[in-house]
Amino acid sequence: MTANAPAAPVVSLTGFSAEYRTRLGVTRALDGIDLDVARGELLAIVGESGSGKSTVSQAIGRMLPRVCHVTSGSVHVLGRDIASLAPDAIRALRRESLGFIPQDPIASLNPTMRIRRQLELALRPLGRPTDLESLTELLASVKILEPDRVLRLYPHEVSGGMAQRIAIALTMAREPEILIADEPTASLDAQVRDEILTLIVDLVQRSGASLIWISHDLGAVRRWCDRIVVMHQGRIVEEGPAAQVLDEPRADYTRTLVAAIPGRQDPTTKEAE
Amino acid sequence: MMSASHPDTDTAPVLELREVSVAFTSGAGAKRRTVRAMNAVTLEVAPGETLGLVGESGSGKTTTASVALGLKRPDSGEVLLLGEPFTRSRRANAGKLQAVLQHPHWSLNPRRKVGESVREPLTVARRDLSRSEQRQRVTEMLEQVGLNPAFAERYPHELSGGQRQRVSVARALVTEPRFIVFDEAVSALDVAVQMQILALIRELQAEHRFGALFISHDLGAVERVADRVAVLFRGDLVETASTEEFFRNPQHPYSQTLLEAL
Amino acid sequence: MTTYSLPLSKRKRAVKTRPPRDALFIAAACALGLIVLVAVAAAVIPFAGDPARIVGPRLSPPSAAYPFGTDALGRSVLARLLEGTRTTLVLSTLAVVCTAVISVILGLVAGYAGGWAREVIMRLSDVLYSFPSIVLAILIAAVVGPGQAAVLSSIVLVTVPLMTRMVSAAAMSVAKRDFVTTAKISGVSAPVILFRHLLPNVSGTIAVQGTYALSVGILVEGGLSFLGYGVQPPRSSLGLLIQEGGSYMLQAPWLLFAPAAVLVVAILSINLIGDTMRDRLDPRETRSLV
Amino acid sequence: MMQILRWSAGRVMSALITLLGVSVLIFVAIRLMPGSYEDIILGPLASAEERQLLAEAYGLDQPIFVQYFAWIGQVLTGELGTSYVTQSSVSGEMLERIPVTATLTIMAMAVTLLAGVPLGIWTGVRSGAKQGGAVGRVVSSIGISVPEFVLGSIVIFVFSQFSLGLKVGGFASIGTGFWPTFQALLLPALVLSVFCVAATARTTRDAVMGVLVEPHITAAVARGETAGHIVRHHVLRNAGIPILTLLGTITAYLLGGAVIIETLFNLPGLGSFMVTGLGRRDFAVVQATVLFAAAVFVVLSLVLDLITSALDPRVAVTGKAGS
Repeated sequence: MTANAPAAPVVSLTGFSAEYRTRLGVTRALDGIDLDVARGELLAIVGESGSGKSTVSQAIGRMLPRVCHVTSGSVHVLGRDIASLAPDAIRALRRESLGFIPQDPIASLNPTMRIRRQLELALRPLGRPTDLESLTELLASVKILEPDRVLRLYPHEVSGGMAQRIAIALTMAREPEILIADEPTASLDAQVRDEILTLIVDLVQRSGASLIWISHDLGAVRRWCDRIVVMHQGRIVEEGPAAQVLDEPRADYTRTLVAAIPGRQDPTTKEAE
Repeated sequence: MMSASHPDTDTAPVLELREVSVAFTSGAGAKRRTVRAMNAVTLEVAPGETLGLVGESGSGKTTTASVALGLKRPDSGEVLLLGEPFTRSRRANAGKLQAVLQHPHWSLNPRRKVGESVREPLTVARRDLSRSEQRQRVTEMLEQVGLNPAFAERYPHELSGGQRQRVSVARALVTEPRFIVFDEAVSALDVAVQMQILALIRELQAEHRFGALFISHDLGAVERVADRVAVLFRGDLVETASTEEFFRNPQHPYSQTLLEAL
Repeated sequence: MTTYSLPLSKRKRAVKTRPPRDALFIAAACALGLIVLVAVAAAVIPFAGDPARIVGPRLSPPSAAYPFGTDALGRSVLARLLEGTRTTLVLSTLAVVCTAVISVILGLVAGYAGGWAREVIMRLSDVLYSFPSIVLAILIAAVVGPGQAAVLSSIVLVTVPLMTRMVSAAAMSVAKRDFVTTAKISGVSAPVILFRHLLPNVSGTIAVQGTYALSVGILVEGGLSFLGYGVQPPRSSLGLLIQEGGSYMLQAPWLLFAPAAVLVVAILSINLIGDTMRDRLDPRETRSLV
Repeated sequence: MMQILRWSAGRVMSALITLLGVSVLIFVAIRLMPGSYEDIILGPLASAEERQLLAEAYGLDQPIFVQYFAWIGQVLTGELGTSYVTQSSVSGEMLERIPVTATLTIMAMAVTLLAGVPLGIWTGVRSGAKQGGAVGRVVSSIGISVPEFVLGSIVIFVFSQFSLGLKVGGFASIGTGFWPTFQALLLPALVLSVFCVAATARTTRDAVMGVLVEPHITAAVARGETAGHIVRHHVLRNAGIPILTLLGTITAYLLGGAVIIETLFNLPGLGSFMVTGLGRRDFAVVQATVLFAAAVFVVLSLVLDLITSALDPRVAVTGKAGS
């Protein structure tokens, strides 16, 4: 899928480091990250909690929390250094080019407002049609069964899977060039997980956008992604095509990660693709 | 009422749940929903055996844990610890059962030294021991869980997550209980540290012969530490099998989806 | 500022939080410290003279002889101000200590026991909370009769409801922690759990709420004494001095401004100290949209 | 819909219980007040028979809870007893005075809402910014550190010293038309509102800061929505609930403050009536005014509670207002 001529990467972090300065002390979150994401690529960033993978995803949209300070390096999105962008420019970038899929879908919706009202508020500034008919069609595009009923509900009245579909519909309606999904299925049940993942990948491939998928679920990542980046305590310890990284892990840390998947006899045996 | 099938006391089940049901009601009026956390769950834990209990969030794992620990009285069914039903006062069972819970950050009282936390169960169950004898047992336990006894003088915030869980295991074992519940005991730890703690639990069980109920959503951890596996799905016990049998070919469709999802 | 790499799991955090270095906190602490020090020192060595003695002509303005001028009876305003400040501080502090003891016991029981115990305690605090503070103080003054006892009991009954609620909420969240559950399983008795596990972990909330209660105490003393039902002459307190100042303010404004300034500075510094302690206790993430 | 009715019925019940508790507390307080009424009315030298006669007249010889229910019966029928000093009916006197206190508190409440809430939102939205630190904290604390009796005294001093137009003291009764009343109450209302504006701004700021860090705001920011859009549609609505609950406490401040302000500016309101009642140990007056103030607070808190539950859809399911 990736174009053979090395097209300019849509996202590139060079020597990027950041640390959390709180009253409890200084904790280094990222330590010299170099990462490029090509257009249309499905990239997965795996690692345990605290490895800094979420900080990378926040850095791309310049959404780092206040206590997190960038100490070195830069982040370029679509060729522009986002640190130098004025507030309006970064807002425009988020609005037109970036898309975020939340980890906790229900919490990402305004609890005091019905779904329909929230969709109208989010889509109207983009000039998208917000009449009942197009909203129903939008929800149908993410396989929500009775869209007109769902539109009338409040966020706490919909299931996790349903809320995630709404969030995906909301994000993809803006046709982002780069989609960042930070553990999109972490708060969902097993059966619903696969449906959501297939939906995300299908929509991403159809729109030609790049996907940056943060996860700690190696099994799912293996099935959908082109390339995998393994992170441990703020550093990238390994990077490469999905099959190669999971079957012949070079870094020790990756080996322990892979070994932790139950039911795998020996990580080095070749799995039928 | 001794169960007939285990006449010999030392193989009598440490914990027995017979047809235990628990339901929670949330909301009220038109939107009143009763959630059946446990419906007619029956399971046993034999001495020296670890029963792995797996299930997703909302499957009733945590309710089962609090019922097994005597913290929650079931709506119906019987709960027997060492053949006796739970009495109102927890002092009676003090020392016979213990727990290692999920959050290493909150497993120890941040304002008390680690040694004092480990010694606390002894002050209830083993009043016969003098203070220095109790301290001596604490030192032994810390060594058994692979910690330097000098840690007794430290505060929990000076320890890592893994070390704090080791202290929890030490506290759980200090009164030589016959039954321990591990409720998501390693889920919050890094993979490498998880492996060490799971190995530690296996070792200590071989030596102390306590019965254990290991509750987790992580099949990998259960595979490493459980002798038998029981699967909970929305309050129903859908399958119970030996670990090796369970991972080779799960019977129940839900168990299959769980294993496939890996 | 040296930054050092610390793996996340071994995050170092001192339990005994160091006093914050921010300027506002230090300024407030110094101001309050100065007021307390001077007021207490005046009791030991009456450098400002005896508050009850007539020292000079009535209502004479501040001058070298009478640093803060004299009051309607010719007494030194500085001496009376020091005595008044001392009375107000002593009364408020004493009341807050009583409030703390009552609120901690009720709050811990309500937070840990839950069920009907919690319901009764919360209902009682609702009843007291329904009275605007000065109205409750007036009711108590009617029962107990004007004087220091009225001030003391008013402050306690005004501050107990809120502090009990805060302690109960904090106790409830600590009671859910794993180490409390494990203590329960080990058969540890409820009172031991309350005072060995809950109390030390709720002490931060108690300190913050105690500070806020102190500033409310000074307000209640001021209000009640201003209305004439708190501290009675010849004793003096900030509220009483402000009231006296008010009635002579046209001829002698310094009678009003001296006690008013001390009262406002005291309450302001106590509130600032309370805010800083609250922010240190649970540092909240903040975001600015601008 | 059924759920909201059930939930609000619960709220009404707890408000009634609180009111009952308030009435018991006041009744007991009255009975504990030193010196029985006989001494006050008949003077300490009155003979035993006179005391006995009076006791029967006021029904003071029955068992305590009979007196309580008699008292409650009177209160509910609006008959708040007769003033022991002026022998005139307390409720009549109160009816005359309620408009004064009501106007004063409503004017102060208007200023509080118009100034306090926007100030709170403005500082809340900018809370994180660099200069938000020391300046914001001092300003937000000064307002609540200057009590009404201090500010009132100083304002009276300043206005009487330099006569800036607004006349101080003396009071054209309500009857003489709107403008003189407004002018007479403007200054006291402003003084009364300073404390409440500061308290409202402080709580609104906390509420707004609390909402700003919620995940749905993060999602909105990630969608690149403008600050104005986020505040207008998302922050105000979610912060509205804590602000509304705050209005109950603010009313308590206002009622309390009114007592001080009316005494200071000698306005013939309920507050000054209560203070003079206490001074003359006229316990029927103290009893009635205190009960009235507490009842207003409990009823208003209940109304606000119901409004917030209507605004917050989560209440319909979880049975408690989303924090």
